[in-house]
Amino acid sequence: MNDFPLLTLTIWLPIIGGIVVLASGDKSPNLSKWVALSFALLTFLVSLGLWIGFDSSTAQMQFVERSIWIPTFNVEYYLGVDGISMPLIILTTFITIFVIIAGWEVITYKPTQYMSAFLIMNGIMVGVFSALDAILFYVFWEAMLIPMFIIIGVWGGPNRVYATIKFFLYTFFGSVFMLIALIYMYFQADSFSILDFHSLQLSMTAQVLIFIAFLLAFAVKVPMFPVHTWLPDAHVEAPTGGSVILAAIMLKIGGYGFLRFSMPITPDASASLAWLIISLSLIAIVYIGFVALVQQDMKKLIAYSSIAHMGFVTLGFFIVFSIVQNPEISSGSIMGIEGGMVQMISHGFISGALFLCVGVLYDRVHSREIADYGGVINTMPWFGAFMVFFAMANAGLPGTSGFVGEFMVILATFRADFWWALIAATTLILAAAFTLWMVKRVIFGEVKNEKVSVLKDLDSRETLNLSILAIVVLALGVWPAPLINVMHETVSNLVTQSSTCKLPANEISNCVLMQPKSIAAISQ
Amino acid sequence: MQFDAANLTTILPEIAILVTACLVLVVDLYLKEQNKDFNHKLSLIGLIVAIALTGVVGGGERVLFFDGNLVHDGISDLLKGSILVVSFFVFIYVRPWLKDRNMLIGEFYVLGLFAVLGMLIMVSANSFLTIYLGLELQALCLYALVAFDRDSKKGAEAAMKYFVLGALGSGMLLYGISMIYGATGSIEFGQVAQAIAEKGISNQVLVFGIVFLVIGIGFKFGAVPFHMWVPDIYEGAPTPAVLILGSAPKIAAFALAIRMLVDGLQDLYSDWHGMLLILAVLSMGLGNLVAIAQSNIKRMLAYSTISHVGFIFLGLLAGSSQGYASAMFYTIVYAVMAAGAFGILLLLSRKGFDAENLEDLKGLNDRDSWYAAMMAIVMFSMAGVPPTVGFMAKLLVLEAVIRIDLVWVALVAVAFSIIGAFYYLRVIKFIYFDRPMLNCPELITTSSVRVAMTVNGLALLILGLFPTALLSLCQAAFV
Amino acid sequence: MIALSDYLVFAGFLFSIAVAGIFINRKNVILLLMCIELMLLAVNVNFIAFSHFLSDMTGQVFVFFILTVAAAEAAIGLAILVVLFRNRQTINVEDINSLKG
Amino acid sequence: MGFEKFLFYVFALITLWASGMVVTRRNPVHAVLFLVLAFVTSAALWILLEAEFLGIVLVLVYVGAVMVLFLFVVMMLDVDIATLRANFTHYLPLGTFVTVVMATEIFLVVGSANFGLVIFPPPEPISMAVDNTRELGFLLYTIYIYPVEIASVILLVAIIAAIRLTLRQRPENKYINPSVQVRVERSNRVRIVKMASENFGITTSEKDTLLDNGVTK
Amino acid sequence: MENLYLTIVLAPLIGAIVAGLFGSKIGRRGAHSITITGVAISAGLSLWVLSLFIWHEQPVFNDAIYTWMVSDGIQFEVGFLIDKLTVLMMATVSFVSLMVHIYTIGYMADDEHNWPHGALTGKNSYQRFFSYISLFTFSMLMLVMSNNFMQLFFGWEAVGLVSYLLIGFWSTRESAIFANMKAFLVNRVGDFGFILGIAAIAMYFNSMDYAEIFAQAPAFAGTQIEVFGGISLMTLICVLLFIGAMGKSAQVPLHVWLPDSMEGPTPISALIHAATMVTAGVFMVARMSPLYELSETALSFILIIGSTTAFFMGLVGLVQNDIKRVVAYSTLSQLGYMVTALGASAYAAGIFHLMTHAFFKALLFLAAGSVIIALHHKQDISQMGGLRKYMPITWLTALFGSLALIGFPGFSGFFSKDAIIEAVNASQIFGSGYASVLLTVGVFITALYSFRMYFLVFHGKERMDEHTKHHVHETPWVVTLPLVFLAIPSIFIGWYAIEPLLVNDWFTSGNWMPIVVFHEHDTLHHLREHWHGQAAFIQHGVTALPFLFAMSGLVVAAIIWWGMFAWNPRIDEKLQTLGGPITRILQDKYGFDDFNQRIFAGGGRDLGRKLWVIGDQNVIDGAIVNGSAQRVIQMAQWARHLQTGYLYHYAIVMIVGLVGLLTLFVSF
Repeated sequence: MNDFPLLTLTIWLPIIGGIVVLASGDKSPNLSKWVALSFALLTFLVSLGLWIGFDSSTAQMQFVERSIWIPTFNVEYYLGVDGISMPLIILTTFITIFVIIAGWEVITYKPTQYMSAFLIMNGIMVGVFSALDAILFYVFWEAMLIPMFIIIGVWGGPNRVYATIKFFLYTFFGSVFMLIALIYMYFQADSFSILDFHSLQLSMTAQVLIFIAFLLAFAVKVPMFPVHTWLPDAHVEAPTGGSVILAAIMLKIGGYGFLRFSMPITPDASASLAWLIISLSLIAIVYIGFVALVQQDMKKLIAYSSIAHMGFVTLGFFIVFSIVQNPEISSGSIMGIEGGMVQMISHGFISGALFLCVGVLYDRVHSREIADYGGVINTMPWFGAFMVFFAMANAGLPGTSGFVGEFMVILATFRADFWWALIAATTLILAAAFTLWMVKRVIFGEVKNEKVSVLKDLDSRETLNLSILAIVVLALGVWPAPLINVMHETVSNLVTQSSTCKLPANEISNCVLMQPKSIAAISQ
Repeated sequence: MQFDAANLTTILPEIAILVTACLVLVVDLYLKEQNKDFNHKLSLIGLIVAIALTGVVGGGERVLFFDGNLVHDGISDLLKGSILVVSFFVFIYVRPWLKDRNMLIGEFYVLGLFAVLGMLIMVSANSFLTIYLGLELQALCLYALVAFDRDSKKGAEAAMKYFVLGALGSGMLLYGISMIYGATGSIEFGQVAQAIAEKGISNQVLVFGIVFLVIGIGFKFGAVPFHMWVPDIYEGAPTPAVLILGSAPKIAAFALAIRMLVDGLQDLYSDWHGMLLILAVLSMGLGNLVAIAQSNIKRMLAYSTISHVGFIFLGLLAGSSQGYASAMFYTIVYAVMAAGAFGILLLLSRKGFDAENLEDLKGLNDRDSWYAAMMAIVMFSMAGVPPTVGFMAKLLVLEAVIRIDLVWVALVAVAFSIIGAFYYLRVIKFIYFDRPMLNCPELITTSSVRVAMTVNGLALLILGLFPTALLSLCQAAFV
Repeated sequence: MIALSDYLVFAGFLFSIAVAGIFINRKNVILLLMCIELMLLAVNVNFIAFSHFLSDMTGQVFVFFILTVAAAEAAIGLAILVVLFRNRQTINVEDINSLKG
Repeated sequence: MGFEKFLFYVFALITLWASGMVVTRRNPVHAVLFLVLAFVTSAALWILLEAEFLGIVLVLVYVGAVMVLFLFVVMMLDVDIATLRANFTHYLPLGTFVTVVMATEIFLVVGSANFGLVIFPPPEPISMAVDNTRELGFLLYTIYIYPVEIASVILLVAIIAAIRLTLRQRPENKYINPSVQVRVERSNRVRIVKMASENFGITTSEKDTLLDNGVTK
Repeated sequence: MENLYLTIVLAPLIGAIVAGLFGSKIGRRGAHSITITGVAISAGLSLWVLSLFIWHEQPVFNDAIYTWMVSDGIQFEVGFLIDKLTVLMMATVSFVSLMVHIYTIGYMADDEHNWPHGALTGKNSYQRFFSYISLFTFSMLMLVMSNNFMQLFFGWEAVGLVSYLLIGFWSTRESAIFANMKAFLVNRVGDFGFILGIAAIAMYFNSMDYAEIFAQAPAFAGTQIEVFGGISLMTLICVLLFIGAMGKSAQVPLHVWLPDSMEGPTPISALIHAATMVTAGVFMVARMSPLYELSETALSFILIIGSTTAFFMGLVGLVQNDIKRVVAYSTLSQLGYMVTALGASAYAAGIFHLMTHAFFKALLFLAAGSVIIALHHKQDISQMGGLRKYMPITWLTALFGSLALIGFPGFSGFFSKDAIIEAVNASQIFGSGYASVLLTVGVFITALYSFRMYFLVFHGKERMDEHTKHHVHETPWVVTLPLVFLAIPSIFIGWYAIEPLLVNDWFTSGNWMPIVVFHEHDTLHHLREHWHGQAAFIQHGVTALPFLFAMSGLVVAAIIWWGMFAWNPRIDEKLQTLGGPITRILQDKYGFDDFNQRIFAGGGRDLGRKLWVIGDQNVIDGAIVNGSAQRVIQMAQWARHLQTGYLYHYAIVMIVGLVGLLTLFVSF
């Protein structure tokens, strides 16, 4: 199985599809829509092969493909997945299907370009998750901006230009410094392979600088507290599909970056700066929670809630360091990271679904203002049901996937510090508050205006979309074990890496993490 | 002493161009208005022949010809090839524009071809004399081309400025050459290098001379503070002229730098390294900054040129063969990008109307989505966004400077490239996000142009995905 | 005896004067051209002096070519000047600033 | 101080003075004339340096051709001196400063420290047998053949460019085109039409034919 | 047995899913029949299991159904722990639920009238309602049958969700959808503490499983942790968990949601907000008795909170005129009684009262509901009266209910409440004195407001308008039957249950003790030692203080709202004006609601707005992001002026550059 270039296929199939669709032009949009959809489905099926063929008993990279790309700097075309990236890849291919379907009738201006943009996007994002060569990763990482930039800019709302340029520059700003860091490490490791970076000895200063460079890149993507302002704008202006991809996958790429780069490559720096990340995450949870409370625009509200939820992700990741530094705590680090991962996956589905819901309303009324709605459930009972369901999932109701991640992260955080856990747990109240208040104003109540009174309930296409997502959210909430098992080995290995001191011999004295010897204790 | 025919075989491409030029010059007299197209065809054929000949005579060891006035090595082969290819595309692009304004006359092609000839000479020059003559040949043609549209006020003004400043620049260059000559007693790079090596460490006079040389180089490249001509000329000159002088001559300028600084004065690296550093930082900064404030796209591209020059210098000042190779890669790539960008502008122009302002790009996606895509690729490539080759080029030069531990320079560079990304994005904004202005006519374009533009645009993509071929050529040139 | 330095200093001053000319002349383009000619003259003096003292003809050869080129340059320069004048009825440098910013 | 040295100083000073005049005169004609003076004196200096050929060439080619061209242009574009009244005091401080700095720097570099008689002793005067011109020519047509070719191209370009830029037929002023005159034919000039005789009751067909013959009633 | 228990849980769920998703297809009949079957199955099975435990020494079942996930060595499972405590709850829950299901058929029969014209939500509301209450039954069973904290929390929140849906059932009523959001949020405040408690447990016990945790608990008795400047671990855990219970069981100050929750249809007020869900907290604490026994601080905390709730909420009941709110406040106060019992370590008594209360309070609610139906959804008791002769069954059952509530000797409430009061009197821990006083006086209050309502509703002359009076009649059998079925246990269950539950250590015997009471906390020993049968208990009861209070309350109520009311119908208002400030305090419920509205809701929104406008818009975006962009553009605008267009300037720049480079690099 592993000799078959499954990853390459998963990456390039949609891209080729996108080009095909693009080439087909707007002459017969319907045909090209079907082509696009079939490519998306095909990609998803192919990516399922990853899940099937995946061996969850090892932390090794799997489905590895490795061939020289640019010999002079031995940059390689080096792909592979482990328990962290594989679920994210499947999430990507899965979500793309709904995006394609969601844009089916809604997009009238150059639909084929729309579809192909998303297909190409799909491939690129899979590439980001599966690249094991730093340059390859960076290429995908940046290339991702192009289609998104176009999508928001062309099919976006009235203020789209500002939003999309802001989005592009923000992210570009973050990532260029990462590039410098990567090149720097290339001279240390004499290779761009990420795995070689992992086993690289770096002095504390170097680590800190590299960590900051990474932080800039990933924090913007996640987005973390002070650099989050691009997200609401981008979300509000983006077309439904764009918002879905943004929330469901793009943000995850930031989190993924932390796991793949920051933590294993610069463990000591991460350990000594964990307080920063953790406090930023906590700020994100509370601050953003309050900000979300007062949003007048549904998409903005959901966008802010995404930021808060991603705060949980980063919290879960970096709590590791304060746990492993504390000898009398036996375990918890793994749970933190796994919680973060689950949170990412589930948030992918939930926020995606919520944006689809908003899209459903927007397509009918062409307004995202909460004030323009009210009593929607009277005319769209089924839609109302879905909306309430996903809202509850967003508020982290047990039984939905939204609960699992938060639960694990809070449990893990408590081990690190009571007060952190206390602050983190406020999300139970805040998330419920802003979500339900929106539901109350939009879904419940008496029919607000005649626009609402003439609304049509979901058509079959939308129903299909939402119900599939609902099933997934429910399934993950009722039985997350499969997901956890897939990533378990990888995560424990990651914990080992990121809790092992990588300082050179001369600095080993001031190293807060454990010496390479006594690892066994942690990763059981 | 007897004359060796091998001398002539090496310069076959030059000869081909020369012959073509003369042919065009003569044939043009006997052509009626309606079939002036023949000039066009003839020049293209000449270029193709030249390209072919470059391939034929190319390769092999580094050999001197004409008693050391001319060198034939990897650098010359590669640069000649790229100059010719770029010019080939350029000539294809300019045709419709000239046709619309029935300027499809012999002189244009003659001057263009002579300019190419000048670049070829520079590329393979091995003595200050040859390189200076090549430079002047190219420069004179370009002066004339800028003023080619005799009735355009802006054209005349641009030509005037270009000429005066150009003459000033070459005057300084000459002064520097004279100093080097005085200090080393020779004008042939090899002997100069030898003399310096014997003299040992750099002495005052040499550095003094180098300053002037660097100024000459800086001027040809258009590096700050010797950039002042660039924006005005780009804006004022007729777009075809800009296309010609904005693309290939950068390669020639690169040759100028390599020949003089590396072939001749490599030992004084420690001296000119600093000068280039200053020019590089200034160029990246000012170029990117001022480009933001432009509404005239030709002018904007002029400033973007300046910023790119900064990046090219980064590669040069690394001083390693690695760095030179990356700079070379960057230069060639830049020439291709520039050709594409101005080519699109030519497309958008029509009789009595030149596409000059960003607004003229509005809704290009609606007018012709294919050209829009190509322009988008060019812009992203200029901004250095993967997977386009622009990113690879930037990556290489950054790699080169970080290799010599100038991390701060790399940081400055990327910081400015963020600023730079903004105005490239703005162009794409006009292409994709805006709807075309009312009553803007269909694009009139020929199949040949479409093919050329497609090749041009996709090349940026392909080179970005598979840079190895070109890159290894560049590196082979500097072993 | 006349030292090489004397010639070079002379040339240097000539060069400086030319530069100064470019500086202080805000009016007439033709004068700019003349300054450039002066500059080239200075360069030529340099070359010839060097070639004399190095007793090496190369310098003179170089000068020969400089003269050629300078002549050609002058021709083209003046041609451009003529075009300019035809278009704008002036060669006043201060009037020629429609391209800026 | 020897006679040579005296000559050197005389000519050098004249040259500098003349060039100073060139850059300060407002009247272009005067400027050109001063430039000519500068060229002539420096030609003399070159001859001091045993570069007779170049000295002569400078006078003949430059003074004889280029400067005349300058004069011609100056005259042609009848620039009225009035508008060229200068107020060049504005940039004078900066200008002088920069120039002085540059001059001193050049002086410091090319001064006798680097190029004094110690380092560069004056070469043996060349014997009368050696012909500067012949040597030059020899070099040009052997070692420097390639540059010579390039130079020729440059001159060609100069010609083409100059013509292209300046030569233009104005539509407004009429001029005779001999080739057209020669190629004229009889048919272009006279046309003979058949006139029908005066008779009434013409058939329509005849009328047609008449009309065909261009007769108008 | 596992499958049996699974059936008990899943039967209602299936019913809920079918009725919920395919309600429109199967229609009303289909919906209620399938759900009722489902609940009936689980009710029957639960009763059967109960009987097994009573008479056949059924072994305790404690096993996992499936592994939810394993992370960091902690097993998160879904499983059941079936012991005496659980079966009791199961039986109560499923039985009451069954009754409510049946009752609902009648109550929701004409639900269309509650919806605005053309609202699609009203179309299948009947089926939806059934699906909700079945779903609730499922969640509640999951809660009580869970054998680990994760699942407990699941049920905990699931019932919260259903209650949210049901309170806001009539989603077009502004008050309803306000109330349900309020309920959910206030509950979330409780869960906030609850989840932290769970986290603490996970940290120190590395397990979620009750059995393991209880086994390890004593080892941690002495553990101190440095939160709040040093506090016993057990106290922290117990208090945090109890905060959750405060939310669920509506204890001061988290009680504010319960009265508003009366916006929901009456059946669910009976089922969720009286009988079952609100008692989840009580059950939880009883379940965690092995932990609570380890922390007296926590117990005192519980004691004080509980007694406060019991007394002061009862007072508020006096001034309410909405029939359902009166019952709601009595529920609050009764919950207070239960919680106080827990605080006094009389867990058994608490559970006992929980059970009896479930029956008679459900009965009262349903009776109220029946009245409401009869009066076409009028709920103001000042507009009722004299219904005795119109609806005899309702009247009688309501009377029994009220007697049980005030603890009239022989009625079930009497046994449980007296047991509690005695236990509290016997308790020695901090706050017990305060508690016993409040509880005893509380008895008087209870009697007062219950019978105020009773007399105003069923006696006196009819005060409703003619139209209504004309139509008023006894409700159909589907309504009255449940009343009867609930009345029976309300009367007798106490008599039968007290002996096994409190005296014969049903809970605290056997190798697996559902409830653990340390000897020094055993406040029921007095009762046990002096036990001579129910009759003797009653005898002893009628001589005790509580009885006197109850009777006096009853009498006073009769005098005022029956006697005096006859000649002056406005007596009620008079008294309330007489009360003056006290009445006002009571009427605005001690100002809790205003406080929350102003401080938490309002304050939260203001804070959010400030953070958004100042933090996000002005500082981050305005100053930093767009600000820097502005700077750059300004610089660009300035820099472009360097390009003056004058040739000589260009030349100057070049030459200055030349000189600059010379001076920099040439060493003179």
